[in-house]
Amino acid sequence: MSDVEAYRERARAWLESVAPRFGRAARAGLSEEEDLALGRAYLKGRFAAGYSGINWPVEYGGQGLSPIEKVAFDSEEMAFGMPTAYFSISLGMPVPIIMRFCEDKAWVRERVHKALTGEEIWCQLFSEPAGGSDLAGLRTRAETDGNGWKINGQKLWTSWAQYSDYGVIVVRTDPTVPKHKGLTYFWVDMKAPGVTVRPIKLAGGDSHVNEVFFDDVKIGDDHRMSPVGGGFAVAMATLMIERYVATDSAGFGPRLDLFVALAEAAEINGRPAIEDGRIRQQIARNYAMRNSLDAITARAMTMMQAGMEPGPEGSLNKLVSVRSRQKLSELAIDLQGATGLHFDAHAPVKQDWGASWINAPTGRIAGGADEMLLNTIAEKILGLPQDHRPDKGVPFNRIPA
Amino acid sequence: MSDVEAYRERARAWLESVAPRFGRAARAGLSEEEDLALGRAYLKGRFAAGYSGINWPVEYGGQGLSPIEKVAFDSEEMAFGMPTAYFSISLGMPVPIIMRFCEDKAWVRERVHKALTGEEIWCQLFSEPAGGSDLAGLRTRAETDGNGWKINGQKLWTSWAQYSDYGVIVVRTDPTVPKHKGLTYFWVDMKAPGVTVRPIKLAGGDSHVNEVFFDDVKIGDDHRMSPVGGGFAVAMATLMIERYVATDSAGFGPRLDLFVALAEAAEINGRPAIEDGRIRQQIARNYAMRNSLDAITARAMTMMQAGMEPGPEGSLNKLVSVRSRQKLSELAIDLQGATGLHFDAHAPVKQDWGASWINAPTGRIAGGADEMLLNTIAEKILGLPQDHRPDKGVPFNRIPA
Amino acid sequence: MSILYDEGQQAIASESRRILEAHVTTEALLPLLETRDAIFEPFWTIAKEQGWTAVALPEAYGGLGLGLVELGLVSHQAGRSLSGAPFLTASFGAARAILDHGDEALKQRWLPVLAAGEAIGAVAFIEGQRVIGGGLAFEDGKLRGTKSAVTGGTRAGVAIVTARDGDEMILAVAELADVERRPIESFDNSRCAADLVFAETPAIELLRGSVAEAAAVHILALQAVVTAHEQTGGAEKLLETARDYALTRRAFGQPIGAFQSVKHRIAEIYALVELARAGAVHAASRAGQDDFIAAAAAARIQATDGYDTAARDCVQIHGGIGVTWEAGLHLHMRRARSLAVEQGNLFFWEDVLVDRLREKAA
Amino acid sequence: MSILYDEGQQAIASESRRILEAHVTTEALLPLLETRDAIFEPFWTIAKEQGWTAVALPEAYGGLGLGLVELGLVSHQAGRSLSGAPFLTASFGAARAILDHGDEALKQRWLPVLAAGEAIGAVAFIEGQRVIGGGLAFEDGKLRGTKSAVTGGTRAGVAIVTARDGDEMILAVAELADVERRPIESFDNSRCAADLVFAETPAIELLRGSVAEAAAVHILALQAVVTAHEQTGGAEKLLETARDYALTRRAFGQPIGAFQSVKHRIAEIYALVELARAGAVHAASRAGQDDFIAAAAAARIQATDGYDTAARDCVQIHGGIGVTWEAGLHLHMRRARSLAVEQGNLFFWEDVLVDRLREKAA
Repeated sequence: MSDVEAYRERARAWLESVAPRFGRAARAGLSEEEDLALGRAYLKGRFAAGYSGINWPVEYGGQGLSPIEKVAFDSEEMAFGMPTAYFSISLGMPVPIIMRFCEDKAWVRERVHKALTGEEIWCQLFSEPAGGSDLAGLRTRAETDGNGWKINGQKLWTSWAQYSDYGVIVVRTDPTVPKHKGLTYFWVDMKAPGVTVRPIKLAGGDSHVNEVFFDDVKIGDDHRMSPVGGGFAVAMATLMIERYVATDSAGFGPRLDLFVALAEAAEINGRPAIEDGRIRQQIARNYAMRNSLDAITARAMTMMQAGMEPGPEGSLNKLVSVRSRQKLSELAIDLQGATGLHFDAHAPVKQDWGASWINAPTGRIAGGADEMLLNTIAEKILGLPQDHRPDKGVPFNRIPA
Repeated sequence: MSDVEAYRERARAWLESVAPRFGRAARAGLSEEEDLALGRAYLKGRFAAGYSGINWPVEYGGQGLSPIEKVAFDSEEMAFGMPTAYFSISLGMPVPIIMRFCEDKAWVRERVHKALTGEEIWCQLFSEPAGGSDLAGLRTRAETDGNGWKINGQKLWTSWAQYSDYGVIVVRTDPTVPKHKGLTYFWVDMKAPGVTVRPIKLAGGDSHVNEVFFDDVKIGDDHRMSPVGGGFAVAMATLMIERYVATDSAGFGPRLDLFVALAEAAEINGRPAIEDGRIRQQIARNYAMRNSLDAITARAMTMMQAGMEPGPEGSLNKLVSVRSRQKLSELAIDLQGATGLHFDAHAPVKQDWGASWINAPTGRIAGGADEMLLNTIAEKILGLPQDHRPDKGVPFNRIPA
Repeated sequence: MSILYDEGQQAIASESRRILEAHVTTEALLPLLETRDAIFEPFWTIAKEQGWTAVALPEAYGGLGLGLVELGLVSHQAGRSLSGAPFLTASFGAARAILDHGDEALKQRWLPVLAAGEAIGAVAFIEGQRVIGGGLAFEDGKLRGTKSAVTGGTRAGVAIVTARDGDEMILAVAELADVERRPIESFDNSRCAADLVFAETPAIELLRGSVAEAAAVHILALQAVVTAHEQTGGAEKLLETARDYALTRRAFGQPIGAFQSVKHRIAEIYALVELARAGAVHAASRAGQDDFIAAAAAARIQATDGYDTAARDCVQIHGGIGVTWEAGLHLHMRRARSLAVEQGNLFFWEDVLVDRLREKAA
Repeated sequence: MSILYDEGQQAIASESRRILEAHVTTEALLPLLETRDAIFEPFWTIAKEQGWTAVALPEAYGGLGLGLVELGLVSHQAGRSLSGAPFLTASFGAARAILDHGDEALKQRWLPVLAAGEAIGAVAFIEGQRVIGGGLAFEDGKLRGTKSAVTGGTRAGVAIVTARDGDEMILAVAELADVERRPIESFDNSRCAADLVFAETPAIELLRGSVAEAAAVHILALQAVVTAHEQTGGAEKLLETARDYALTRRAFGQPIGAFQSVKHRIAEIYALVELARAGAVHAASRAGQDDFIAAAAAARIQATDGYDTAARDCVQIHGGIGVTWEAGLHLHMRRARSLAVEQGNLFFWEDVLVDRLREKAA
């Protein structure tokens, strides 16, 4: 057994030991506030057990291990349905980025500790109403204000902002230069005067994303994390920071086993559904696709363990898996017939076909819409030309709105 | 029974009466030369029976009826597999366009008569090697030469040029203006010195399209059918001239009955294929789609009979039907198992799944590739923006090759 | 052969559209998702006032004496506006069953009140995954057992049911006054779905044996054609929404509709809408003909796939906005799915269609 | 868990690629379509010289003692170059059957000559639509009946067949010297498919009953994994061809690869290629394990869909050029289809896979 396998087994054992207190069953029926509180408690325990900041530097309270152990742990943890969603962005991007770009190391150490133990949560204030896929097109502005800055504008789709203590933000500091060049990167106190968070309810009924309004929010220049006008590069670094994340060939929806079990129990026009070619075809095709995605992930892990750089095909996982999950979830509703109409908006997405279906479109858009992913594959991997972008090189304040 | 129905019945009766001599069975095993000769004989008979030039003016030898009768006849004729392919372009576009744009009416009358009786064939010299979907990007040029013109260049995908007596052609007469504006429209004698026709073999093994080379081909200015520089408009008129054509919801491939019959006879893993959900699904989905296309066609006919302009949804037929035919043909090969490997490249496309499959890609490209059809729907019907076209307004000789 | 709408039919379409556009808002529809048995009440009031409940029933019983084509036109508009309480389709299905298979007393009892919208009808065939279930027991004129997720079941006063008497399929009609209704928490609650628990509920037998089965398929087919119009209306609205958004929303300095991925996706939705429309209208025009069931099945398949795909793709084109509660595009996602399941899923209709094609070929 | 190729494996890949790219041209392949029983002879010469015929057979019988992974690497390159005479896969399948189920005499008789490429093997299971047919009669050590469209059947010297003795399935091996071969006119003639007519042909029984059936599936699975590599190679080549064309071909003043309809289609082909590759390599690495059949079926499904789709879409991207004889993209269309049918169509493998998943769940 390799070291990683041994690590994985120890992690699983620990997870099993705490699952009764924090796992899916323990969370059933909790209000979001109760669940968040449970999540903070879980993070505290996870930190104590040495499974937090697995690949972060020891000097910041991390474990100093490689991304391999991190991905191994995350993959195992995913199966238990622990209350970690509230902290996923926080620990995924903003906190690693302050470790890298903030100069006040003592302050950073305190933030990292509190983030790892679930006491504080960070959010990432990038997207805007006019933005969508076009990050550099953002309009929220910061103007100089004495020695510091004054922020005005509106961010959108900010995950968990309603529970966040801090955030990292990209704003426009110069509208007279082309759009990529007029941006600067800061951190902000989400409790500061002038910051208003308004949760946005999503199609499935949940509200984990928010609008965040900035109304003359004043910050010192020590909040600045990039050169003035150099914010786009730090924003890109933020988006690239999680190179190696736990993937899920089920598209973060139910496992195929559950579909097979459903098909075993269901019938189509009086005959067992599992014997119907339509169902068999979908099971087989989805199995083949997921089997390949899993093999890609396994190969990436093997390469990382061998000190090699994994191939770009790892980027296929979200595109392929979430899109298929959407259709498979629809099919599962059909297959259940009248029973398929039953719905629990708060059922676990990885267990319930209805919840999986209603939330699948969010998955296809968040973290890079299908179309953006295809563009990235075409341009970055295959070297095809960039799309026509009429705003290229045009001063931001001269792009027609 | 409506007049059109009565007309259709008479037409069918006539077609049945001549089918033994000209129909699918009579053609089996003929060489292409023999088949062409049979086609000329069929056209002669069809002219005598009064079913040629159905919606053309009586003064030119047509029947002076409406497009409704024409479409009715063509739909009936399609079922018999008559040897009409050689004349389809000729009578579809070039000949109607000379009726409209040539001034020497006596000459036109002679040409029309010979085209209708199958004695002469016309081709349409539009596409070029560098052209593809971009008609206005053509490079074949005509320079003034005394009182006339001298043509040099190369055309591609010219259907039946190898049998053609005449052709209509668009050439560039001014490379210094934007690409749409430097074109002029002529007719040419395909037997003239300097014209070389070279058949292009297609994927299925047949050669109905050609390369045509023009090497100092001299023509008089009386061959000109558009103002100098006004050729694009006549080219567009040529492409628009056949507004109402007989459609085929089978995508010019085999009817669905044949797939059902195949499925009735075949088995999948020891069970009747027709009872397998995978097959049932494809039959049902294809039936539904074709049923809708047929309903669209029927509605268009009804509207025409009522003197109304049919809706734009008629343009869906080729896009939807040929694309589906391609996949259904592949499936039919699979369904036949080992038998599916048997192949006759010259089998009738509407009868044979292998021939249908190998020729389907040509159908998806000829007469407007899928992507161009989608663009047309998006722009012309739905009002969405045109694609970015960097060559727009740029003088032709300054567009990078 | 298809049909052209005459002036009267065009007036039904434009008038129903005008009224519904004036009354229905996304804001009014969203709260219905979060409570059971709530419908957009103005729709039902309008439906009664406008005579939509009476459209396809004979004048002799208080109807307007029109047919599937006209009811389809109204249903199309209900689909566009998402307002449609399910009763328009369900009451029609129930009424047609009584009209076709009931005796005069039964017709007099139910048709006038159904036509007036004073009573609501339901077609309660489904049992779990059986689209036409026969698990309900029929004995000595009484029903015992459960029908699941009956559309409109929370409010219906009368239901057409399939049941079983020994080995024989029974088509029967039952008054629901004393039946236990268990409203279902669904993703589209205004469909008013409920499990109906029959306990020695008196019922009147309409048909028995193979004719009962054939009649059940026919009733579903009638409803499927009405529903296909509703699905087409929904898909059409999504097409327009997607197009309008693609024209106004800008990214990278141009309307997103200039990107071929968006542009072609919308063109494909157009294709699906027109195919759905053609299939639905064609099926409506075939009422009473030999090929009606096949035409209805084809229409059902095309419209179901069309509405599901249009919902999926229109949401995708909208990016983040598309998945917000407030924008309400999920109302279409939900309706597309509830309509896909209600009248029998695609598996059911694919099998019905293939069986018909085989019979025709044989 | 997947594998990383070691240096030796990488050398097999790069060397086989180098050699094939140096020898194979489209011009040489096209005429093969128009005659029966013609292969690209240099390929087979190279295959023997390079020891590809010996790759996955034990050293004791003249093989190189490597496995599915290495044979897959060669097959991938054969797929890229379209050169692959079918014997590489078929001889391997036949040899493995003899190796796994034959006695020592049989092994000595066939394995060394198969490894050297001096004899060609065939796996003749298919009968019409039955992927594993049992219509061939086996009686007193003799075979009677016909196997249809046997890949490599025009030239094979030995075949593994399924047959029937009364109610029992038999797996047997037969020398083909005296068997009548009826070459098939196919859309991919260099596959050398022929109907084999057995008339009292002596055969040696290898297995009988359910173990014979299981062994037949296992032999097909081994071949399917080799074929999945070949299909992946073909799809990979199409991906590169499409990309290169999209970069150089211009329309409306820009490379057509700047149009999203083309660009995204190519990105989707990339996804299919990588999924096919991952599935094929994974399956090869599972040889001998419990989950091998499931992994092989999954690889087969992914690679078949991937190659078919890549062929369809690459041709479409090429416009008119794509459908010319000379450009030769139809060679891939044809190969995609012949490989899709040869080792059992997708219906077969879907059913095999689902049955395995059910067993696993039960």
